[in-house]
Amino acid sequence: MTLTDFKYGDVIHRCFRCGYCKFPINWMDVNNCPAYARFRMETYSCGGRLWLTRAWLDGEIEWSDHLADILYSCTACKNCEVKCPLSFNIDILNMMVAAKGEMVERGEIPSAVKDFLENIQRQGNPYGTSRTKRGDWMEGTGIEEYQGQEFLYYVGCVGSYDTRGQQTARVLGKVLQKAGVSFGVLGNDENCDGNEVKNLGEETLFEMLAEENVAQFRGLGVQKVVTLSPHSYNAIKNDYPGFNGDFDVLHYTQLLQGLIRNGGLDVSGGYNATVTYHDPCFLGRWNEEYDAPRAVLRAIPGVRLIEMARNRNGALCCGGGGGNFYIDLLGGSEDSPARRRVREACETGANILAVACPNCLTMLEDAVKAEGLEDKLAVKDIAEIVGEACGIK
Amino acid sequence: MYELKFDESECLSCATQDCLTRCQYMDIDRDTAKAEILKIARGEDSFALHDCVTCYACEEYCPVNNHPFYLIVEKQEELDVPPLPRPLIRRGIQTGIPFRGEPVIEEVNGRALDMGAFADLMYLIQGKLFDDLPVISTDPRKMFHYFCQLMYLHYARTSVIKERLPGILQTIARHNVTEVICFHDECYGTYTSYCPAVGIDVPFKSIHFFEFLYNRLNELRDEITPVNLKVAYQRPCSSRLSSDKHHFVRDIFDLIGAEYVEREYVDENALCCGGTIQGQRREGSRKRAADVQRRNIEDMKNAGAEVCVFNCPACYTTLGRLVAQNGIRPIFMSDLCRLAIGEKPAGWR
Amino acid sequence: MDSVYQALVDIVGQEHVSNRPEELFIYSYDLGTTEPHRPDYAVTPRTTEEIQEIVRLANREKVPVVPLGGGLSLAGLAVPFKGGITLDLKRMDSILEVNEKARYALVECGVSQGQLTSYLERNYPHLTHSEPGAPPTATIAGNVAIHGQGDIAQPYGFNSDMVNGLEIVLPTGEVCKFGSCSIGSGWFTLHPLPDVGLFLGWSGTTGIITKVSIRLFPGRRIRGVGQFVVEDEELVPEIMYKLSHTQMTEDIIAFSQAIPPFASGLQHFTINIAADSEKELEFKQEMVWDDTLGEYIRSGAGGFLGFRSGLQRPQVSKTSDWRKGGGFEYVGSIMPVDTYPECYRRGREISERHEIPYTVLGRCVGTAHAMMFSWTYAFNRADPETMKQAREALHETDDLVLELGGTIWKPGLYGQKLVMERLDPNTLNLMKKIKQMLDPNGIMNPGNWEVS
Amino acid sequence: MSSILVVAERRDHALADVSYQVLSKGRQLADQARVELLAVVAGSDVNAHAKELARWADRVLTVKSDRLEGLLAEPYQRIIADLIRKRKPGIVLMGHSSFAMDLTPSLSVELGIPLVTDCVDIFWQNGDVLVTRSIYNGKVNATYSFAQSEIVLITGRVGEFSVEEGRRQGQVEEIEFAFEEEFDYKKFEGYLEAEAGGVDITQAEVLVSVGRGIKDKKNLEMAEELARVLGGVVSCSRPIVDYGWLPSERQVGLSGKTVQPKLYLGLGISGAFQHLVGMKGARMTIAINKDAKAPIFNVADYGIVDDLLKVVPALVDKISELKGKTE
Amino acid sequence: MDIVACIKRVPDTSEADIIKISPSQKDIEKDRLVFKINDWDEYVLEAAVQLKEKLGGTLTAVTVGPKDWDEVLRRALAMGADSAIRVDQDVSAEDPYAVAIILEKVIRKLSYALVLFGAQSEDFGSGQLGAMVAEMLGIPHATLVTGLEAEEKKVHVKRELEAGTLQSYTIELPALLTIHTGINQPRYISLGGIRRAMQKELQVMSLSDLDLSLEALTPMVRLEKLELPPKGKQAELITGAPEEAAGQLAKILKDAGIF
Repeated sequence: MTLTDFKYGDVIHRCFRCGYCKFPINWMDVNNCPAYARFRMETYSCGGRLWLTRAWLDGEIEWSDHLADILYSCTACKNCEVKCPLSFNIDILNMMVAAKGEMVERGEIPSAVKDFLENIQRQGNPYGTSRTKRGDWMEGTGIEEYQGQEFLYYVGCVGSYDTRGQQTARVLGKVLQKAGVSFGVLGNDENCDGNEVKNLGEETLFEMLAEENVAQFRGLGVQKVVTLSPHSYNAIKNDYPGFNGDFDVLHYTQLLQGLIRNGGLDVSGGYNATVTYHDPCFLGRWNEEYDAPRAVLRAIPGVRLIEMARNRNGALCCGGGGGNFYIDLLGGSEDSPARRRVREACETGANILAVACPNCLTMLEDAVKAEGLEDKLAVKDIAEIVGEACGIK
Repeated sequence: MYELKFDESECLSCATQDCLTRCQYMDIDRDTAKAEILKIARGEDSFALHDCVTCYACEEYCPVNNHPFYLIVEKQEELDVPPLPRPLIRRGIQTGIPFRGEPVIEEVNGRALDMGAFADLMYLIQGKLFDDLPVISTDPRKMFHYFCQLMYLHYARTSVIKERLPGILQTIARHNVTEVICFHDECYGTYTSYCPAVGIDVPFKSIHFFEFLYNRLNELRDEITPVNLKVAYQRPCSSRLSSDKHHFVRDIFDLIGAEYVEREYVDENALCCGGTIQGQRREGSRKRAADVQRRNIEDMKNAGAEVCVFNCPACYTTLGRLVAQNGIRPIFMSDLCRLAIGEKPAGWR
Repeated sequence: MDSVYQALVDIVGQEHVSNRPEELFIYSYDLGTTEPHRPDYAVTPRTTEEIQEIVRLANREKVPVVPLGGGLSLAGLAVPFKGGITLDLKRMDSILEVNEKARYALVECGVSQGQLTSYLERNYPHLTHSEPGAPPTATIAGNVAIHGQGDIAQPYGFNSDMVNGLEIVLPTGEVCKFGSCSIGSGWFTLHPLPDVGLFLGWSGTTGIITKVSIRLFPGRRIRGVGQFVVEDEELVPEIMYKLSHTQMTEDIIAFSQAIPPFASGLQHFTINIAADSEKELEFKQEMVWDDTLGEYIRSGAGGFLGFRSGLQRPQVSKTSDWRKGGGFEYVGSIMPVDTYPECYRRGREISERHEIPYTVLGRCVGTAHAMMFSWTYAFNRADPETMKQAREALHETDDLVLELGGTIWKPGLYGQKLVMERLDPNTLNLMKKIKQMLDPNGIMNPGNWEVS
Repeated sequence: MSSILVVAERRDHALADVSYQVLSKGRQLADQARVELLAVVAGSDVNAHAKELARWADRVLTVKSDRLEGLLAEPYQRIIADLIRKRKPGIVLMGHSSFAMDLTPSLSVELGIPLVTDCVDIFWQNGDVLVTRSIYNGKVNATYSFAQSEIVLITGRVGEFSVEEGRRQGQVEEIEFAFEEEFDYKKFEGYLEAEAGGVDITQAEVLVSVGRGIKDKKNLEMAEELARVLGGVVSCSRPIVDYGWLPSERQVGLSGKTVQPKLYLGLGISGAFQHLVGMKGARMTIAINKDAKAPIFNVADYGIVDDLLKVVPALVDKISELKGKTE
Repeated sequence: MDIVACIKRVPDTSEADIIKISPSQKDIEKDRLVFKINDWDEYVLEAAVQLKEKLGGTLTAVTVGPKDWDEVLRRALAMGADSAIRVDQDVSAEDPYAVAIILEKVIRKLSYALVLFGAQSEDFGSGQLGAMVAEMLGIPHATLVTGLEAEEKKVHVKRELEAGTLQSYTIELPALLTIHTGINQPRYISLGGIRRAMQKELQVMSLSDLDLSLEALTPMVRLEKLELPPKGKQAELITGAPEEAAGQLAKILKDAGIF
């Protein structure tokens, strides 16, 4: 494919590389683009990626592993789209995904991305662990398989396979049980939601996953879905309708907010801590839900909620988006976004860094260890905090 | 050329001369009022032409709907008594010139919401209230093809209105709309008051935005939870051209459980937002505008308003920030209605 | 293995050096119309010491060094015309000190305008610095190095006049300090030591600024902008004169542009006024709008468009999208204020001749001592023809500046040539000697200010 | 059956280790079945080898030829085929070497005899010979028998059979063989040793060895760090070399180096046998791997079942701490 | 240069605990398994496609197995094979000899200068098939190839010996090579590519099409039984959170005098 048949061939040259995309809402720091923050070379800025993509499609530069790494280091956190003052900003990520898509079609992608996608093709999850183990996380929780309950509890790959993710998945399950919510899960029959697959440019694989999931949900008569991961939430909410899957989908923090408000969930057990909350990109910038998670935290007796300097649509991405929680092109440095983020969290004086996304959870928890901040700061998913507040150990 | 339907005899026989005596910005007794309005009608100069702040109110005050305001504006132009300095007039006239290509015309064949020159405010028409409602003038780069032009009343340039309006009407008509819901009072006033007054045919039926909102809210009645807010309403000048629809303000507030606070500058006595006043040529215009705004906001405060509701984006621009600084939250009517049906209003801060 | 590359890796570490096509491509481009030239290496140092070592290496190997800040000059000042090492300095981004009482900030060379703005807003709301009309990624050091001006230019003049002290890495690798800091007395003043100002305005050909102390000024609680418009460009100089006479404004800009239509053929003023109280604000407004500009309003020659409190950062990059094209470049000049009408008319002619919607702007510098007048030409990066048009227009405008008796601000190579042709031969000769003395191997940003 | 024939393999003028291993196995099988053990060795200078082999074999057959340079399979195939036709051994045994993989399949086709490669066990069961192979990369053992066939061809897995001391003095019999063809369709161009870089993992006291589990090139840094604090070097399993993340000189295993460090710390290495044969000599083996069932845990002394990306940084810290205390 | 690439489909058994032996002891339980192309065969296809891109000619992919083996051929087609042939026969893989006989017949029907096999398979890994077919076709071969350069009439190959040593050969065409991992970096095959490959022709042959009968395929080797290998010694497992575990391990290392 050349620039002329690139879907955004008439747009991509419009980036001036002024650099607004590097900032959070205010101008406090040019490090709000995770990839740029990590490498600090212009190539890794949003504008750099756009110019390189254009140069590549235009034959000015050749494909290379390095070029692939640069494009795939984009975590699709949407900071650039929120900050770019120009009218084409709505297409920035589309352009990135289309460029990755071209690499996918040529088969020229970083080895970690190749593993990621092949694992999903084979096992329906990026880890390559057997499909037959997807439901292992729920052992001994008494959580039921979905059979017409009010909610389908969609767990997602990280919640199903990652050790830390599994803990959260279990706690949330127990919380929902405690609140008497009628829900079920898909266990081994759950498949990847495809959100990352889409952002990695594997359009067809994403379509297949979406079609299969929609078909499965509808087959089971699912109407309402609650997700553990904002990534799943985003795919089901914004993409599945395009595959005629119109489901009433909530991120779990939205459900919990309601439950607490109308007394359906007793959190009087409280949680005594100074908490700062990290907005996940796919809940925040992608779906503009900034309040529900904060409302849940505020509702818990003993929680003192304080904000990091960069919050809401100015939040710094944990660096795990766009598949990077697995392909991890941004890791391995004190400039890694996750490590920058936990240092920022620590500066607030909080002793708990609350997250609402299993990807953020694993990314930031590892970062806390890498920074040696274990005794100052603990990373907890809001589900876990609520869990403790309503007496679930 | 289009001629304003003005009947001098109506004024001769008028018992009240409300047009000028009730003017909030001139202090005139009935006899002077009569003399001046007749002077104006006969094409002679009058201090009223010079002192008019172009607030549109006399169109509403006139008991016989004789269009005193349209008259004043036409005469200001004829006698070259421009209310504004020349550069502002030129700037204003240039503002309405479309410059980013032709609009894309999608046929509607039914009713549609016309954003007029406010396509950049699409965020105000999201949610259930506007479900499956076709919208025209959705592209900010093309919106001046839908600009009703009536703004030029403030500029003493009815000539410009008459020259451009037919083209605008055609553009809208090309969408094949039978009923046009006007996002802005000014468009509605143009099509239902000004056009008839000067004999311009309008090839579609116009629906006032509030009438539409009111009916939609009724359809969604059982989703309404009372907003329980004390609200003041900033009435835009152009609403004076559709005073028959003004009651919907109150009706909507009643429907959504908003308390329409009792105040001095309300309904017919509403004050101008000051936007047109501050730039006028007259000595002290800036201060006059500031004074009007001060009185207006004081009045809201005294009446205990928590929220100031707007419909006109221009008013919102001039006054929104000011009311906010005085502890009153500014909000657009459509957003307030969304709040009532449990949606998250786009502009609600 | 490339020995220079290896040496650079040893200095700054693998991750902060690149000789790969991707980085070399990106760093070969300026955002304006200048033809690209590839560097051989892109390096992102973190410390003054690293920069010293890099410069020493460059001297040994006779490799050019091109310092790069925000890279927003648009005049191609950081394009590596002769290859070599592009030094992206943005990693040196620490705000080292804010001295509140002495009103200055000491920053590393990579600190961006936005970073300082936001830092002051959050920590010293009553202090402000002079913010240029560039995107917030522009750096403080880069801006003073090109004699920039900012949004308090009316009372305080050029940003380069606000420099209290500099730390410089010389082309031969030594570190020098200038101003009170050089005698260990802190960074509060550049004067009255013997003046060795050899680094501002030289486009990085005499050394690399690594630290700069910049003056801060009272940041008032309320800052707002009022708009005033006149039809007759001949009125602009006297209005600027009268407004600056009041000493009530922070910034006075007059502009005119073809798009959007409302602005065409009219001269718009944006006038910044700041105050700590409503009372002060109203007083200043009276002085400005009623007492000073009232006569124009009454005569109908000028119109008041209102005052909004709160300063919006100008998003100049929007200009780049006027032709849906991702690019613009402008000629900046320092001019006597009374040349405004000519600048406007002649600029309009040039634009129209090259079929580019015209955009001109004059910012009052000091008490109308001068103005920075700019002619902006947008182009479409995807359409070489429009870039050619713009390039020609820019060159004609460079000529115009000198014809009208002004000086070119941060000229590109073409403009530099014009200026040097007219420079007093003795001055030129001195420049040549200074350059030879400081940079014997001619490694610093070669191509710029090259005295033949 | 009259005899068992072991085909010996020469490398760099010495007998390959695996040849001794299968030779010992052959001896054992021959004794059990009370048949003669033959061994054959071919090449330019085979006398010395013949004596060696004679310590196990009843009869050593030598073929002198200077046409066998470069382990070219085809000429060997001619020699061995001819030999088998003439002597009709019941079992032909060979080590499962790279050379054997080139040679034995064609041999089995040429002679129309069954071939089972890479056997981990060979044994008699009421008169028949059975073999066991390890399949599904070491996760299943499969036992095979041979349908009625006079001669069977078997290759034995490297390192699987222990070498018993040979005390015989078998006879040595030299055999004449004349090639009827040039093998010019296949030219040997020479041997290539893996390019030697700085590091010699065979000399290292401590090896931090990485496998697929490190996921990304970048994470090598982590392993390097651990190696630094332990005063060792980083080695790896085959995939890491295949990805081009480390040079082949760092590879431990059958196709890589054989090592005997004091400590062998396997990170994300599952432990395919091809790898394990290379590190069996380690005095202490520690494995860190997500997969609790990974074969490496069967050879390791200690193991941690967890994500190495989490464990290794922690381990580096702890070690540094402890070092800090001691110094 | 016309190339024939012979590939196969294998269960993904990378996870150790996934394998169960069926009661018959003749097979493993496959219902919990997912299937994939044999690892080595990905390198085969990449090598073949690269040669094709460089020297032109046709690339034919061949496999022997039941219907669902088509999926590996689809990958081959997506990757750049011009045509694909599946011999519809479920040969018990216990005897490569039988498979070799079939493949020989197929290849003889095709035009080829180079025949490529994977050096071995992930499931049985006997590593015999390629060289057997070469012998049957009467063409020279090299196994365990980790380096390959082709000219019109000959190929230069590097094949792997033990201990990091390679030997290099020049072989005249036609020839057969078995490809080892690491010879290249196999590209990713997008699902879109695979779907597009659905249009390409995939030929199915039966034994009779090859004038073969089952008798001709009677194995010379019989599978007696499958069993899980005897547990080796088990490592002493250190448990607990990463930090704790790491702490204990560090101590063990210290006590062992490693540092």
